[in-house]
Amino acid sequence: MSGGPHRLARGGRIDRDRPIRCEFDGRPLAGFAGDTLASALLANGITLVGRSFKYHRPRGLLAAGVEEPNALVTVGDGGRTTPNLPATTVEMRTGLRARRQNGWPSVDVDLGALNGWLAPLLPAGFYYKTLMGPRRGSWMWYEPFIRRAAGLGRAVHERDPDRYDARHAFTDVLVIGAGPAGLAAALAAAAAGAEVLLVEQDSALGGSLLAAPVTGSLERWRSQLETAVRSTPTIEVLTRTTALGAYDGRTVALLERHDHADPDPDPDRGAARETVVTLRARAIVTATGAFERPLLFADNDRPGVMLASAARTYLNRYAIAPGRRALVATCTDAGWLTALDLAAAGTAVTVVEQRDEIAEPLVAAARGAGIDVRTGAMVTRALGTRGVAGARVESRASGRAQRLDCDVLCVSGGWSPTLHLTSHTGRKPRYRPELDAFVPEDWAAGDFGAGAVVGAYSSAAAVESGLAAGRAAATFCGCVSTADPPTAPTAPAEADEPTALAAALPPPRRGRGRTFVDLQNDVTVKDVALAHDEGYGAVEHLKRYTTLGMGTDQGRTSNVNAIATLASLGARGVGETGTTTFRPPFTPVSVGALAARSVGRHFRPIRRSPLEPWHLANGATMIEAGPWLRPWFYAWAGSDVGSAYREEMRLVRSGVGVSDVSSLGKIDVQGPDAAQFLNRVYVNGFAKLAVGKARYGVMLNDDATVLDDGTTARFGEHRYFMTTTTAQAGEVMSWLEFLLQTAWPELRVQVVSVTDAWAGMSVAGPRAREALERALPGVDVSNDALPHMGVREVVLDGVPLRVLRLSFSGELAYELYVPATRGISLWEHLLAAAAPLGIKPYGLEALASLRIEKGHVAGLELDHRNTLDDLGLGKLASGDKAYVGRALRARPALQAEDRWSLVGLECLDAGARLRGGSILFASGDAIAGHGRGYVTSVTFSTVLGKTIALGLYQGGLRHRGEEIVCAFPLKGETVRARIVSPMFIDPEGTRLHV
Amino acid sequence: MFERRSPLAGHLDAGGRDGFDGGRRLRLGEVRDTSLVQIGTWPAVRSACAAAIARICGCDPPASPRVAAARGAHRLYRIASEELWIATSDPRLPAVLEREVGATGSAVTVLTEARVRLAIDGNAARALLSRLVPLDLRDASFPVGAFAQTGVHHAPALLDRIGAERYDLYVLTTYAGSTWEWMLDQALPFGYDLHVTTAADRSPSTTSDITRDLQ
Amino acid sequence: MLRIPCPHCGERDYTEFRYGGDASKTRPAHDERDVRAWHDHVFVFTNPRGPHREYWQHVQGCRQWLILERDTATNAVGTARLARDGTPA
Amino acid sequence: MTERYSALALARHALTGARWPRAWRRADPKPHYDVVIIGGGGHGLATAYYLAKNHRVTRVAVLERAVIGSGNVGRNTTLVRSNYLLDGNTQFFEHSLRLWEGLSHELNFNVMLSQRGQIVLAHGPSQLDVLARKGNVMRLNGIDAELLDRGEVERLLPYLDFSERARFPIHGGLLQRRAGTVRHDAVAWGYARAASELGVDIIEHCEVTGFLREGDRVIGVETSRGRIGADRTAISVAGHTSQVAALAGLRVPVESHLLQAFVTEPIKPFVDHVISFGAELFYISQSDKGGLVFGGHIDGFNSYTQRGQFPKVQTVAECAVALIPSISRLRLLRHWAGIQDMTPDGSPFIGRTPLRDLYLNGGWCYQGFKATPAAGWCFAHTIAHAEAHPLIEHFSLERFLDGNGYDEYGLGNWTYRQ
Repeated sequence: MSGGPHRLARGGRIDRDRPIRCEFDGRPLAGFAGDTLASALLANGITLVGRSFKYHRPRGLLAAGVEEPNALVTVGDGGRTTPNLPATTVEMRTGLRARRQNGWPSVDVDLGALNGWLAPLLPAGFYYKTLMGPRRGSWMWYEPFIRRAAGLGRAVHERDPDRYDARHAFTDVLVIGAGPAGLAAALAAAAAGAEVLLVEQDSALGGSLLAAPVTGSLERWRSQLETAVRSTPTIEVLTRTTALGAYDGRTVALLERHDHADPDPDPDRGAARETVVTLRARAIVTATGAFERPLLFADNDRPGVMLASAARTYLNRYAIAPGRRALVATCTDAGWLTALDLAAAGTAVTVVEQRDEIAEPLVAAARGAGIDVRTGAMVTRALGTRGVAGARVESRASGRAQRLDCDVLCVSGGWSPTLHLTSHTGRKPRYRPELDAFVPEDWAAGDFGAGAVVGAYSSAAAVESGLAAGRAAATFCGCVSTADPPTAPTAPAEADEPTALAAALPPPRRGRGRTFVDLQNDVTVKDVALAHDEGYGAVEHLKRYTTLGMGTDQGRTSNVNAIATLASLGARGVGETGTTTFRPPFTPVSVGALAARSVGRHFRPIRRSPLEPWHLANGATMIEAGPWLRPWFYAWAGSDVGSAYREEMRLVRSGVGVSDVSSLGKIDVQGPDAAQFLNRVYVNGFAKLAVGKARYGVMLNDDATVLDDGTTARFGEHRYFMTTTTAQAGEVMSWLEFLLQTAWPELRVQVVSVTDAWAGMSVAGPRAREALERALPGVDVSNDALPHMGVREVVLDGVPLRVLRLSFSGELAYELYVPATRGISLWEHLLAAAAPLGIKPYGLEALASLRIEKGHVAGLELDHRNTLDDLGLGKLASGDKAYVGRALRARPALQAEDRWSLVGLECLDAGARLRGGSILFASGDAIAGHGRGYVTSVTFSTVLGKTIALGLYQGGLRHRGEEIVCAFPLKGETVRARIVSPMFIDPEGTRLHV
Repeated sequence: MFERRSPLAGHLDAGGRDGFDGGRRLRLGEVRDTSLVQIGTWPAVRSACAAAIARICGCDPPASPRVAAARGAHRLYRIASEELWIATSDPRLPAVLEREVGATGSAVTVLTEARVRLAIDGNAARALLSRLVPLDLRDASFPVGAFAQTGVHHAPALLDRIGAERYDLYVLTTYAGSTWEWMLDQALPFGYDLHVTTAADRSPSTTSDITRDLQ
Repeated sequence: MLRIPCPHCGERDYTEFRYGGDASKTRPAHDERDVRAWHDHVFVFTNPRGPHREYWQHVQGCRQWLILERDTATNAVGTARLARDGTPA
Repeated sequence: MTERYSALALARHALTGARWPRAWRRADPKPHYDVVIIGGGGHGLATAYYLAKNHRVTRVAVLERAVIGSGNVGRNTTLVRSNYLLDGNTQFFEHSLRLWEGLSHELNFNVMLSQRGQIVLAHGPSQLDVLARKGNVMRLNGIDAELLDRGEVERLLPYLDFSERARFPIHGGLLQRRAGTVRHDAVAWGYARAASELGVDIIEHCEVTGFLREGDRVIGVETSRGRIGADRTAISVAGHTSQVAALAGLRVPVESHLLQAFVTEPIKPFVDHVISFGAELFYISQSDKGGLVFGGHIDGFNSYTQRGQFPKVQTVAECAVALIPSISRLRLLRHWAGIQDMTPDGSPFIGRTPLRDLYLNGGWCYQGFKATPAAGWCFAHTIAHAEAHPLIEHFSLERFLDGNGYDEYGLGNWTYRQ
């Protein structure tokens, strides 16, 4: 089996013993292991690989690597559909299914090509000048057409079944790129005693050397280098691994691809498709090489126009004759190397060389190989439409033009060092005329460059710079070389390729045909000229106005040609014109790989109460509360929250219920100065809190808004137990530590979060004491022994138990705290012991409703906008004790009489629905604007038999008794309500003291 | 009346799983008999505190913030300049420390119930951990005996390398279930067995030489 | 990746820390009542483009608040010290 | 003389091959202007345009250090909306949205306002109450808003994660149909072209190095291209507000932070709305070119580097997949960062300064782009009348001193947590 009609009988790096069949556009496609989809297509004579973005012109393969702008395909089906993959980066493998995109009805017959005829009407940025009329908003009519026409491939809305992993890594020296420079750098760094990580995006090591004939001495040298690297234990080699981006702290994000063997890895067996590695290196050697640039001439986008280096790669690496009759248009020696290899493979070759003077040996070799050499000449136009059939060649001296036939037109316009990674970290590159290229500048400490990226183009020079960079990197890591000075296998004479080049000549301004600068986005020289005429001449403007360089190839083959074109139009040279900033990632990366395992239920961790297993086993419906899952309501009380919470409320008001309060923040505060510390952070006094007592307290931020509230109990001379709200637990903890460590380091206080140490449960209701007496015989919980706000520490069966007589619900209530792992056992014991009293669990909805009846602030009342006074708690901060937030609390606007402050609301329209988020108006106000306040929390009061709410209202309780309007225009509702005290039940607190 | 129930009860019954190469390169478990105490002190009482600890635990509080000190059933960690953790398999120790060290005027907080101690063993242990924590786990920077406080999937944790391929990971009790599921998901490619183990089984290796290296 | 040299735990990813803002300002005395003093402390910043002294807490590590020297123009990280040891001169 | 844009004009140029004129004049600094505006971003150019258009102040110069539109107007996620809660914000951003609605015609430059609708999601009952309050306020101010329950969200956006796997189940959302996106670069260019047409000098590569003072009065600026006198000087350099204000000896309640933005490869229409996640700060839309555009939370520490931290990239990707699982397969093409003024209450400063004849517009936090037309409109009025426009009175520099902080989202007094 041949693996395609254009496949040469021998040679190449493909494994002819492993033929591979895949599916392309629904038809079988034959190739070998080691092929890319692109090489397989070329081997099978499929040269029309895509349609261009805007004009839908037929396009072929320009390149053989990641810089390919044309050959974008869609791979896979269903949830695995992946659009826009360059065929040059897709490895051949069994089971691969790929198809061309952006053509309708097909890429071969594409009606979109009609755009070509309209081209004069659609210059760069045409949409800024039209599609505005006839009236305002007309764009909404045009946009759908534009959107459908734009976009490359089509994505699906099915869930991606694949698994992606992420890991962290550390190394001494990271070497990016395994060309001659990178291989040498790795060897040198390792020899100097450094641990080395060598990453290469390709499947093989060698970089540019992989394009050399497999029979030549260059290949023997390459394999020596590879062997040396592979056999060095301190060098870790990662192939099929792309350095996506360079970040601060010499951190580089890597992407490992695992799907080269199996396109459908099995996620259920832990097989990942890709892995993102966050690598921190002590030193980095960037050896990323350079990309070849095409030449600018009319119709330079025809299928068959190919980078000379790509042609050489297809020929030598994949054993494919890219054509029968090749024309090599060049201004660099590199073009000649391709010409020689093509000739050696039996292709008829003509070299069209822009320069007049060429190194004699090259010319001699070419003539010797029977190559037709035309120096001082240039291609001005490619001929043929669906494939190149020839070229118009013009003598620079005489201007005489003639047609030369060819079926492949290789172009070599110079090199662009791959400086993406260095510019990620903010290095501005400098233009070097002798190289006609932008080269990275001002390397930071620990950053080194080697090879073509710093202008060392020949393999021998690359190795030299690699050795130097590797050594320097190791030294930077503090490695002192014990071994002999590092060496690499000596390069063959052949390695010292001639690398002379001249700046490619600017494109002709006149003449037929379109000259493309950016093939993927269909940006022509005319477009660049237009942008320049209109004042969008700065590179950043050019990019944004013409979309040049903004394609999926990020303008790898167009960037410098565009700048040169710009320079040829204006006064400024290429250097002054400057280049745009490259942004990460170097090549596109799947969003799934970046998300890795943090998907689905693992998006964020779940914080679980020690009692959760019981809740789940006993009919609780859970609800998210920040990171926590908390019982919302229980099945015993009803099947939906609306009915269940009322049952649970009735139970607590009439009998006894128990609820899980384990998620409350708990902080152990100890130390000789603990009392003084608490006295500073709480607005109210804590200096005189007696042992065995608890006190409600409020903390402010420095700007006097309320940070949090909670109770703190004193269990010993220097020992306090602070509770915070669930939501603010972390904030409060960090805030206390901040004050202790930055503001008051002299205070001897230790704060430790013990939120996780204790399971907490609140036993509430008129029969709460009976429940405890039954459950905890021998613990005196009588009103005398344990009055309201009294606390006890007891030990039962060797287990510490904290009993705090606190009430959130307004009923007689106790909070019990028991070591977390004993929580369920106490909870179950409580329910069993107090069963005769009808005790049952109640959930978050009832908890929140009970506190509304009692007028306790929480949740939406405690955002960072409200002050102590807004919440009706101003009296807590009596006396002139200093506390955090005191000074800024005095600001006039915070003391204004008409601030929105806490009120209770009673719904006056029976049966009407009063909703949270309603806007409040005085009766008689026009129902418009921002009103005088809003509703924060609503519930149905089982005690009062009506809907009640808490809210903030302009002037607050000074309007007690007034009837107001609650507007909810989103549902077209208005409800009448009366302003009352937020303490709907038992304002005197008699129930608390029974 | 109060029997204990680990937050991971049930999680370990699932049994192990094979990795995609068919093997099981990890042994993951929970250590259920560890007591944990945090001690905080102040300059004035620092030495009295240290003396009490030395008397009770049989070894001086470690000065190094990177290396645990081990003595018999106890492991001591310098978790902050004035703060220590003492992990032990001796259930009586917390009460003793509270009484004796508390008497020096230092702060003693029992955290036994606030942390769950996980055991991560096997030749893929480091590979697994490289997916869980952003730490340099190479021998040179994290040798046997080293420990580090860090984060696992948004929650704080303390990692202790007790052997070449053996690690302890202390995680917050309320995050334990979630962290455990997260860890098993990351461990899937390597394959794992599950077990409930004891502090005795986590017998510490000597750390003196490493201590010298790192200090 | 910003790497912060925690004086206690060693160099770590910034993701283990919690940012605490400008550390160059001295907090007014606890019993200071002057609104302007607190206003400037809480609300006004030099916000330099260059060397910056800032608070970070190693929340996933030793929980210590640090004062870090960092250049906001380059993100180059300098030295860090424990805040409890006071601000460097 | 600028040439009017139209399909006809395009056709004429196509046939005759005539060259298009510059969109805005190249101008050299004159010795003195009525108003000098520092900063050739969206806000500065809009201010210049409205000074000339609404107030007949045409001796105006816009000084830009680099090239116009090279700051945040070209780096943002292109969102425009007016779903604001607080009295003052609501009216200001609605005024802005109404100006957006007429902008292409006003400027004869297609800024491609796409009112595709924005949905803000709620993942729990109380979160939905917060959105309801905002939606009610919008309706009470004549702004469109619709409250959606889970089912209505699912009908509108069936591709969100409504499965059992969702960590934070979708509970409902708030929809503003008039919200959408704008082609951001076009805003700078369109204002520049229209302002230039009205006589405004747009001076690029002109960096301000100091202020000319006469006692407590500012009378012009020192620049890299010489002294330029001005009756009134306006700072509009969000991202570098502190640096420029410092040249005038002012310290302001601003810290500079990095906000990253992200775009995927272009694909055919995939997301037809602007969608905001409720569990964390994350939003997504699709550009007309086909790329999905993501935005998230600031990196969280002062920086001017214009490059983001990698963990933030991962966080944003996690949010994207949590919201729309099928995004997993799409490929991120580019991510970049802009320098953003952050203030202690998340609201901007726009108006007068302690120095006479010096005006300041900055501190826009996440809201600079959507505010562009109204900010220019009101700032121009303020400069022209030496008195704050009613819509921006509450955005004063001194507001914290008397306690009039303006915390739209209730996040507290930390620039880096807004």
